[in-house]
Amino acid sequence: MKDVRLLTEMFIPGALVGPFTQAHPGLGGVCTFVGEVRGGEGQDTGVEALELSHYEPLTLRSMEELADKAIERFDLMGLLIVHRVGEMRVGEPIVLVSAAALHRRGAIDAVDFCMDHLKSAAWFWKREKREEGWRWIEPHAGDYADLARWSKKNRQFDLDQGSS
Amino acid sequence: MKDVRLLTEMFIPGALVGPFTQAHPGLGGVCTFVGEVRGGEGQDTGVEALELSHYEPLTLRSMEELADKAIERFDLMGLLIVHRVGEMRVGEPIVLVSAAALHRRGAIDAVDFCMDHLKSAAWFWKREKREEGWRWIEPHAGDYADLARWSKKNRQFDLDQGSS
Amino acid sequence: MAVKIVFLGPLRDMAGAESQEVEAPLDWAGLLATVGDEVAAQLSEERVNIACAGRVLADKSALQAKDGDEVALLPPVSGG
Amino acid sequence: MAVKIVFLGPLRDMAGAESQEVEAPLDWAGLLATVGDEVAAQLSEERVNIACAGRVLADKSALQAKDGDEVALLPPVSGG
Repeated sequence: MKDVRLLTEMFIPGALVGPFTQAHPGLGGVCTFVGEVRGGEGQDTGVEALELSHYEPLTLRSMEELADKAIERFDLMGLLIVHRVGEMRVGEPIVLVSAAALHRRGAIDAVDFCMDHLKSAAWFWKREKREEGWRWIEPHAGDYADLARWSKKNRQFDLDQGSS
Repeated sequence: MKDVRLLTEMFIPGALVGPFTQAHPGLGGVCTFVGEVRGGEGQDTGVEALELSHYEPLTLRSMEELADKAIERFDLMGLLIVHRVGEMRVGEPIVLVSAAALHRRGAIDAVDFCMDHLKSAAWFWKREKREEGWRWIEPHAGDYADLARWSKKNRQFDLDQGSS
Repeated sequence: MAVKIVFLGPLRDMAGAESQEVEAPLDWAGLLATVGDEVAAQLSEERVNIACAGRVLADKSALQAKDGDEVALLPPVSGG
Repeated sequence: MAVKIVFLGPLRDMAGAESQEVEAPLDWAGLLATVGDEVAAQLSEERVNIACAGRVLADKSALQAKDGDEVALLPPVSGG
């Protein structure tokens, strides 16, 4: 089961992962990653809020294509990808990837693969609000290196270039 | 926060992961793997039940040591390891590993590391009940290969050998 | 109708607008001449992509937007 | 008190018992002589470990169990 969602409102990871797991009887394992807005209590990052913008004609379609690739490559029983857009506060979930498979390696690797692609090869732009105002965030060099692990050709981007 | 548990009764992963996540404000990401007893509906594996036995004087201590290693190696904010023992039915969770970190790579790698070690280097013995009776399961060659990824020396086992 | 140029991410701040409507047709030279020097300089960088009518162009300089097309200027992404 | 030998996993079926009490002290040769041929053959394999008093032995043949010690025979594991 492929389930890909772009959400404009806050979501509760457990409320999505529970039903996703239940929907795949017979599975061997489920791996889930939840990314949250870093900062706040105990973390002096100074981030007050985060805004994710996207380009609607491309975003959901590219996430669907990413999900299809991951399902095939890692032999998954199911894959859930949820991504927030809009303004978020510290501690709110931004992204959730959950993969169900017969074997743990496929589930774990699929989550790793999807996260690397969502980080630096999906159509999202992130900016942070600090005391001094909003600031755009670019992917780190480490994110590109993470992405390159999945590509034989080591291309910086692995986006679907469409038919053009 | 390190939280390592051996449970003799069925557990609900979401009921553990929710509070674990809440306990680490400021985190960047949480990665969770849940392994379940494979088989049943839609899977013609013929497995009716699974029994995990362990050796109490070693098991919990080796899990604690594994958790300590993972927390240090992957710079974690928190790690939750839960393992069932006793008899389980198809679809019940056997193992849960949840890692909280500032960055996704640490969280995902820590889960991968802990699962590989729990699979083939922790003091558990697994047997399956099929129509023809109980049968002991040994780790697959693939499990040893997975484990070897984490060791420079490529030793088959990475157990703490104690002071002897 | 015309061609709508959409500025994404940091290019939006640079352009001072979310979008801009121009006369069709619009090609690469026309785009560079339209968007202002600062955005044009960004567009020349390899890591900035262009989509036309919902498709990312493999070769930006081959842009040929016609009446009703949306041209999106896509700077380096940062999701997750 | 004596030495308690505990059979884990498949060795339990092989031994036909969960545990066995023997006179202290117990060394490697004594252990092999006590547990029966089938289990003894398993113990000689490298991937079968022995713990004494809660410690896994780096060298099984160095076993020196004294009064009150528990000796656990640990076949290859399969968790998760």
